[in-house]
Amino acid sequence: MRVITYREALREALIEEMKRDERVFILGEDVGIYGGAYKVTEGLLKMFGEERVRDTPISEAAIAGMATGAALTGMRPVAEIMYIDFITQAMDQIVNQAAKMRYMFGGKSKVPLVIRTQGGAGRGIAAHHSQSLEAWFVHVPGLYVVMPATPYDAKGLLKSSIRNDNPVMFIEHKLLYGIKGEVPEEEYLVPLGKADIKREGEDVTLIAYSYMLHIALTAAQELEKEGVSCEVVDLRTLKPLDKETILESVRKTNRAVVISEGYPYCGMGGEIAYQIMEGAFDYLDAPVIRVTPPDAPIPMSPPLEESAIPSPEKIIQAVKKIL
Amino acid sequence: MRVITYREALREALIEEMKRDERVFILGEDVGIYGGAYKVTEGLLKMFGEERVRDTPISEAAIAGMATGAALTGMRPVAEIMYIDFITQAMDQIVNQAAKMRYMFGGKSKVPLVIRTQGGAGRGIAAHHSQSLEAWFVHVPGLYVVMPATPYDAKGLLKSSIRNDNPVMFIEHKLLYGIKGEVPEEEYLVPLGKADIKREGEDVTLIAYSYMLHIALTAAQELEKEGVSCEVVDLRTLKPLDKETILESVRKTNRAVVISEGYPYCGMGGEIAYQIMEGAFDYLDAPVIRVTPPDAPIPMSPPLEESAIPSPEKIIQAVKKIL
Amino acid sequence: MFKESKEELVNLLKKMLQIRYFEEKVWELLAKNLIKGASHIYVGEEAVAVGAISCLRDDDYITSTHRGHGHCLAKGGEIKYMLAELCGKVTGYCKGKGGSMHIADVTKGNLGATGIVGSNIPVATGAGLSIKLRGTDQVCLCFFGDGATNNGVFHESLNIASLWKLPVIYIIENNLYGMSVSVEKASAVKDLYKKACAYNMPGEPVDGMDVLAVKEAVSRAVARARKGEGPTLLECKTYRYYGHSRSDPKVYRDRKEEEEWKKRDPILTFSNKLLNAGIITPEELKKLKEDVEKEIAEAEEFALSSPYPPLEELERDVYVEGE
Amino acid sequence: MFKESKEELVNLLKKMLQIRYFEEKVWELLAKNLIKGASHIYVGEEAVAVGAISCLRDDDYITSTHRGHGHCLAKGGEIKYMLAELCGKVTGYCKGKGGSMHIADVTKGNLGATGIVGSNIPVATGAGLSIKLRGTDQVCLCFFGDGATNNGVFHESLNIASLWKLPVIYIIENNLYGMSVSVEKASAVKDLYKKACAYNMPGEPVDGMDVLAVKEAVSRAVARARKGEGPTLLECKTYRYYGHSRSDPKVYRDRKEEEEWKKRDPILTFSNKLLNAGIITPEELKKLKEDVEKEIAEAEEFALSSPYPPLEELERDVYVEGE
Ligand SMILES: Cc1ncc(C[n+]2csc(CCOP(=O)(O)OP(=O)(O)O)c2C)c(N)n1
Ligand SMILES: Cc1ncc(C[n+]2csc(CCOP(=O)(O)OP(=O)(O)O)c2C)c(N)n1
Ligand SMILES: [Mg+2]
Ligand SMILES: [Mg+2]
Repeated sequence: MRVITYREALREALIEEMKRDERVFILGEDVGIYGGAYKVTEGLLKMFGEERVRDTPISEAAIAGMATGAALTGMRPVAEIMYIDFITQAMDQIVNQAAKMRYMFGGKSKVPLVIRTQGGAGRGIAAHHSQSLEAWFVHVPGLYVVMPATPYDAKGLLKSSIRNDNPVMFIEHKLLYGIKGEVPEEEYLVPLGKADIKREGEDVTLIAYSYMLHIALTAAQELEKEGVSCEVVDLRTLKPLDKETILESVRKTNRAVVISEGYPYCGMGGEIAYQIMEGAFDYLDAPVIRVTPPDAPIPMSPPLEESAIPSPEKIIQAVKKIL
Repeated sequence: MRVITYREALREALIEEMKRDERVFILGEDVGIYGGAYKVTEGLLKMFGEERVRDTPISEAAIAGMATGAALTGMRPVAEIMYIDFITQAMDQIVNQAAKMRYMFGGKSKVPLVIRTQGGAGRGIAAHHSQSLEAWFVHVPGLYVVMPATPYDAKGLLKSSIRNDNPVMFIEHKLLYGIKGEVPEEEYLVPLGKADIKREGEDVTLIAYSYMLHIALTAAQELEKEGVSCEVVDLRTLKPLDKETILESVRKTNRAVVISEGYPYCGMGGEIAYQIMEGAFDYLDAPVIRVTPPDAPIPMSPPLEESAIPSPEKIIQAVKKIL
Repeated sequence: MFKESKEELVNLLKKMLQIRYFEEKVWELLAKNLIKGASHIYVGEEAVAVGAISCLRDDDYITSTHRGHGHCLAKGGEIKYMLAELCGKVTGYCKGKGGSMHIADVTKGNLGATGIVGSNIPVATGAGLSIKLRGTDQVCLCFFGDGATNNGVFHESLNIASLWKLPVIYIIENNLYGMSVSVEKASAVKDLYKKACAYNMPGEPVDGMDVLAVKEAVSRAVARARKGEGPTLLECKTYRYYGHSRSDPKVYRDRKEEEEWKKRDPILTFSNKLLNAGIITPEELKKLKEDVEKEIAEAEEFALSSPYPPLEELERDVYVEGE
Repeated sequence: MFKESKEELVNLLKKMLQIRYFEEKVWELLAKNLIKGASHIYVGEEAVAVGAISCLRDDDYITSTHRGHGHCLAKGGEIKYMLAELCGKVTGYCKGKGGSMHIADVTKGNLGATGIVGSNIPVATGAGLSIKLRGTDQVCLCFFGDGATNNGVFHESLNIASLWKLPVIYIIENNLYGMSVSVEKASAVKDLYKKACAYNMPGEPVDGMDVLAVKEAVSRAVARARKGEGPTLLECKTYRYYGHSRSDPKVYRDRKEEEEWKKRDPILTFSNKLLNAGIITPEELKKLKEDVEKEIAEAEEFALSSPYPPLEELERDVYVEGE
């Protein structure tokens, strides 16, 4: 099969959906001639024109709010917030407006929008450009949260997100844009709300998403050499969560480690661990453990940054602790 | 001992600390002549004048940002955000500036500020005025999160928060302002980071905070009648968390239910449950269960709102499930 | 003397009366605790909503505020469904989930009230963008208070609307106060329409106590917008007769100021004008008032006798299902 | 011809040269991957930081931006500690934790650079409030770009600073672009100083390529601020020579525009002025450049040979300890 990058996969998804549905349009900072900070929208301005590929001022709250207003009145905006760190300026519009409108208005409206953004550490760009804030959005009722790890999933999930009638937080990872993977030429969708078992195994379940999936897979490979068989579950969609796939795996392996790049407390690691305890307590031979950065901002200094992020070694240590 | 309301206790704390330290000042919306939406700052304008009790425009981001700048340069602001729901407009200043500055600047600065706000449902004021968003702030490194449940703790914790050199989110509850309790005339502090056992028991540990503490205590009373002895731990400070007190209790009772008014996913309930699993797995006779509202905005309609909030009955049900 | 037909003129008067009596009924039901929660009363400001919305077609949009009953009614909201909503009944516009602060009838182009001051401004701007992208000649009226003009989203939105020539009319309802804080204390520029200077946008003051003056100014702005000539900022100078909410003792303003404004009551002055010009007779006026009173009484009967939503509604409408 | 002494003039020139050579070194080290992450280069804009900060006393404050090296250096930052910081070394101003985008030396009144556009504006405003409350005659210079003027915090902050007459000078570094988006496309008002009209604040354009013009305008604003007459908005028209960051191919502007601006180079024009007026000799200029070059070389040596922070630093400095 054809091999393309995560970036290209996303770009294809945008192009296909914009061709398919003229209500779809893009707005955000530097999405036009610049092609996006990570070049996902490169060339789209030329292809679709200034009306449908809109460079905005540096006005994050207005970007999210305009997307909400446009979605509420029949359009299907794909808004880009350049770094998830900047979404702190748009929280009211996302959390109080986009996410809650349908409920507050008694189910009589819908807000079909996608907010594309990216997070994660690893580029030495410090505390304001390296966060993983997905937990905030998983916390909030009314939002979908989607975090693909591979080019295949990136394309299929972005297309599904654009077609979905709910507000979707679509969170990419800055270290993933360049990775390559197989992506079919023909059209396909990946359903929202379905996890994917990226590796089958018997002894322990590793649960990860986004960039951490790859770290988990590396750990699994290492552990295999030591005779430990890991099943690796890629969440893909964090909300709604595919609890069944997770529980089924843990009922088989009886042990789980959750890996997340987000801050530890009230994060995705503890959430999944809780849901496993709730749904499969009697199957657990050991506590579910989370592997996350420490409770600290992401430092710029390369060795410190590296030591902040979950590594295969840390996952292996965690696995050994519960074996 | 003297009995006063939670509101009065907070007011006394503000007055005492403003008298004690002239660097302490108040800013926020309607904190002056109006005395605050919930009347906590009533009379302070008269007592301390317009310089130290400052009514601001409706500019939440600037309120938090100004508090940050003032704290960074030698003052000790107590900023009020009228409802925690509006803090969505101030997230960048709180989370990216106040919380991270010390770390980003290599420990060479400090940001001693308190953000007083209030949350919680129960007044029929719907999705934009009823949230419990503490989990977002627990998630973020660099912040303290304090949520008192009684007049005694409210006063002692607010005084400690004002004296603390870190940015503190001090979250009150709209249904607590009128409750009464014993508060000494003489000065005292309640230390941050220490939970408090509000009721001793043997069979199960109920962990709660803020308004939910009272619901948990009611549940414990009911359960006593049925012969179930509950220990009730009041977290008081959510961050830093007093893990030891929690674990000690669970090692004794072998069972725990966590009660939180926040949304379920990536919330405080799952967090505490995780920490118990991690720290006391071998002591657990059953999964730790959380009791929270469902994953939905808070509805206005009184019966719906009531059914959203954890009740003694729901806690009792949860306890029975794990007994 | 009048450009409008008798029917139009009487209709303007009737709508203002409907709002006045509706709000008085709301006040009464709040006092009796038959409406729970908060309601922000529009009495005194009727000419703004009625005059402005009289310029619209059915397919035009409005976005509303926490003080939104007048907008809803003027945009074609039916009194009985409105009152039912405020009472939290399932027959209300939002099935009782929204209540006073979130009343919306998206099908009639009312994109909703909001509890967060200013948060409707980017949403309205997005509706304007949607109109532009869809190529219709609709417009969107965006209502907000004097206090909201000091919030960051006002700035971001007006800048973009002007840049992109969006068909949005921004209507400041300057009632001199944001809760207790006067315009004097909250805004560096006292004539709020002058803020348009920062956005290269026309700005204009309007007598907000004169329904025809409002109609005149808004219709010019609407005509501009329909022609693609972009947004306008209008400052309607008006007054809220009641406290900010029921619990407000109005210590921040004096009774004399209130009396002065009440002399210019929009309903009184307009009905006198119509009587003096012989457009309506005293009998017709009396009949009109009686009709509206009756309508309100029927709505009260409807609202109070309607059922609350069933508890299953709590978790419904969070998401669009069946995706 | 010059109000300034020779020493002052030479000092201005020297500071500009230091910034220029520093930035060129940074660019070189970025290319060699000896500096990781992002660095936003100030070359072309030197006259703004140097002219403005030359008006300050040591106890005055500045707040800086993502393009902050020039501000830091002009406020007394030592080159070797700055370069060490950019390299992520423990000897840097922030122990390597902040890096380029968070460089700060709070002890010298540099309240810090920030990665979030506009986020320093409320912080500077808070520093101004702090000054006012403490009753000193300090001032705070707040630097930010043209792009930042479209963010909501600009609006909220300037309104409050004007209302409260805070001693803050808001300095727009208008380099025509925010990343790829031109002022034309991002701001409805093209002369950005005119935005002051919405805040009842003096606003003034300044030739940002002329260090003495900047000095002159800022010193007037500083004098006003020290006398308690309130804030000023200054728009320094300047140009960034390099791309926004290293990866920027500058497709959004043409080479001719770049050449035009470079003819007005602040260092070239100023050193020619000094040569022509006989204030310095060509030999002195040559010597000055060599001195600066040497200083930079020493700093490079220092930075590159300094150690990275030990891994224990990862979790330090998140909180003030010992509370
Ligand atoms: C972002 C935000 N801040 C504060 C509040 C609390 N609040 C509700 S209404 C109000 C005053 C609003 O004033 P204005 O915009 O003039 O509208 P008015 O009530 O006068 O119609 C305030 C401060 C809020 N709802 N949202
Ligand atoms: C809130 C926010 N939005 C977007 C960005 C990404 N970003 C970094 S610099 C920049 C351009 C800033 O333009 P301007 O304010 O003119 O400053 P300049 O870079 O030209 O000095 C952008 C969009 C950011 N860092 N923060
Ligand atoms: Mg008002
Ligand atoms: Mg710029």
